[in-house]
Amino acid sequence: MDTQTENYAIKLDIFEGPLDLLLYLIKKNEIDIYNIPVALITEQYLQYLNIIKSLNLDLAGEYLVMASTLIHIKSKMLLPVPEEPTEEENEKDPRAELVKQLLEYQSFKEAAADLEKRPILERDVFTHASAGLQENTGKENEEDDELIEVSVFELIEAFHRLVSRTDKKELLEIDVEKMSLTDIINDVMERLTREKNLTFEELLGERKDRRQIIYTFLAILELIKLRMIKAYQTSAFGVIRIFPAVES
Amino acid sequence: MENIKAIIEALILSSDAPLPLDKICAVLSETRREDVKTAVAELTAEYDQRQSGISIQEVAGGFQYRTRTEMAAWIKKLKNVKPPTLSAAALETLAIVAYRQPLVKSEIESIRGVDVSAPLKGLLDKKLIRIVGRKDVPGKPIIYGTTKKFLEVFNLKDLSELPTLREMKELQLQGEAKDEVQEESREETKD
Amino acid sequence: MENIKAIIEALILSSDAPLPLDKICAVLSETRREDVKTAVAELTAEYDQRQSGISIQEVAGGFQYRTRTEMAAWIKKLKNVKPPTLSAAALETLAIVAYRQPLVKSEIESIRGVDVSAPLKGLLDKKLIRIVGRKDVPGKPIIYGTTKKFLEVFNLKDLSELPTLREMKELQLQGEAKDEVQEESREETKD
Repeated sequence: MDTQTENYAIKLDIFEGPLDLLLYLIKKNEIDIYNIPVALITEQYLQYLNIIKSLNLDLAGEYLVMASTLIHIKSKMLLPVPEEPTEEENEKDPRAELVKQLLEYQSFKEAAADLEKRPILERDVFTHASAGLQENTGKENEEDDELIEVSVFELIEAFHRLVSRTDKKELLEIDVEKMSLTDIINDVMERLTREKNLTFEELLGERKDRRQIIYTFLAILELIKLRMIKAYQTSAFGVIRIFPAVES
Repeated sequence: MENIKAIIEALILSSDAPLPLDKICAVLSETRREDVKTAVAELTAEYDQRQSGISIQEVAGGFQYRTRTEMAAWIKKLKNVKPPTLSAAALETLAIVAYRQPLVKSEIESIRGVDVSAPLKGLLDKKLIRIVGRKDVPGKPIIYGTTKKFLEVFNLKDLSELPTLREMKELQLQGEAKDEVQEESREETKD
Repeated sequence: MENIKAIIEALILSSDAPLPLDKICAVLSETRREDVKTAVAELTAEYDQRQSGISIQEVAGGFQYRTRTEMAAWIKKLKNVKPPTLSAAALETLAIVAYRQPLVKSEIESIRGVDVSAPLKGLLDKKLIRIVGRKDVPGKPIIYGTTKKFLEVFNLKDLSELPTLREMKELQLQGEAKDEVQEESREETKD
């Protein structure tokens, strides 16, 4: 048992998850993937999990989910099949979903292997430009002439870099709501610049859902706080008219 | 014609990224696109013919000087560095993104059957995949796709050069066989 | 001999800096130094003879592929058709404006720690940011925000589509945790 245990421990390292383990068992037993003997495979699968546990290795939750799926399928397979299934009763093979999943995973595993076999830059082919597989170094360059390609990811990476550099924790507190608010702030400022002054009602425009009202209100509060706009009221409960704080 | 070829060689060498035909044509504005195309093809053939150690290869929608694969061992000797490698997890994740893009993390996870945070981050760092947007569903998950660099690294002209997934063919063949043999266990899973 | 030349071509192309003869000899350890020298000379002559747009030139004590001087005008033309890209400084400045807008120059500078006049000007020119107003404080500083074009360039529907730092952090933290254990199947902590 000892040697066997060791074998299993080594094998475990190469599994990429429960699907990978299942594919391995199917291959090892020379089983037709379209006709999996669920009882046998479940038994072997659980054996693996037990060995992993006995070795005190932590087990990813995904492996346990698959175990319960297998047991569920096994129990379903034991139910008697109706003799002449009608069109509606035409029950699917309980294994069908799993087979589909396994085939899909297998095909991507093969695709990954195919990718790996291609002539890979910096491994099989080389070019003069340093277009290789370099990690994102995040190196600082103050010179404006260094040109780089830009994606959203790089944008946030740049910001993240700055945040960690300046150690300003509050900068981290940016979430989706804040960003939507910024959109509305921008919109409000744009329209105020164009129209010179507007009422709250006018700022709201046609679309008047709850979120819109709240956000527009928050935007106005924020802008007043930032001293970018001024709000005037002719009388108590009168119409609030909003002006840009400074003529542009 | 000879001169055009020389210009194209210089343009390709001077370009950091693979140089698209469009850009060559933009520079050689006096020359017909067809002639530019022919010149590039002739050049490529000439490098091949003379068994040069370098060749003009079409990758990521452009042309680039690259060393021939047979030369890899010698270059490794020169550079004395370990070639970049991707883990199996990263490769599988990359393959799924490449074939199924644009897609979100949970879709990758449902195929691989495991969490993919680590490989995703690694692929983003290596700029092989990128964020292409957000899905308009609750939680607004991030949508991923492959980059131009992915094509450059894997020596692909474009995404259509990826071989078709084997699963498709197999499923079809199997489906047909099943129809003939066992009528009852037909799987008509609708997608 | 032919093969040696091909190897030398590949070595020169793949080298980041001009490649010294000594290094070529070190790789081709089976070949006599004299023969290597001859091969390089022959190669150089061949590129010249065929009036290629590129040539092997000896610079800074090594060999390097360079475009011929006559090609300079064409290459300049190519650089001009390049799409606009952003410098690291501009990118950082843009990131700050995008995430913290609306804000004034001094706020950007307090985050970046350096003067941002140049990148700000560049971003305004590229219409990625704009002046949204002036702040009503002494000096009436200009307030900046991003533009519609910014959303277009980065393929965003609106600003809420920008990935949040929290999301990036999560991805990263999970990634790092995984890297430590080096294995997906051990991710879950003991129950």
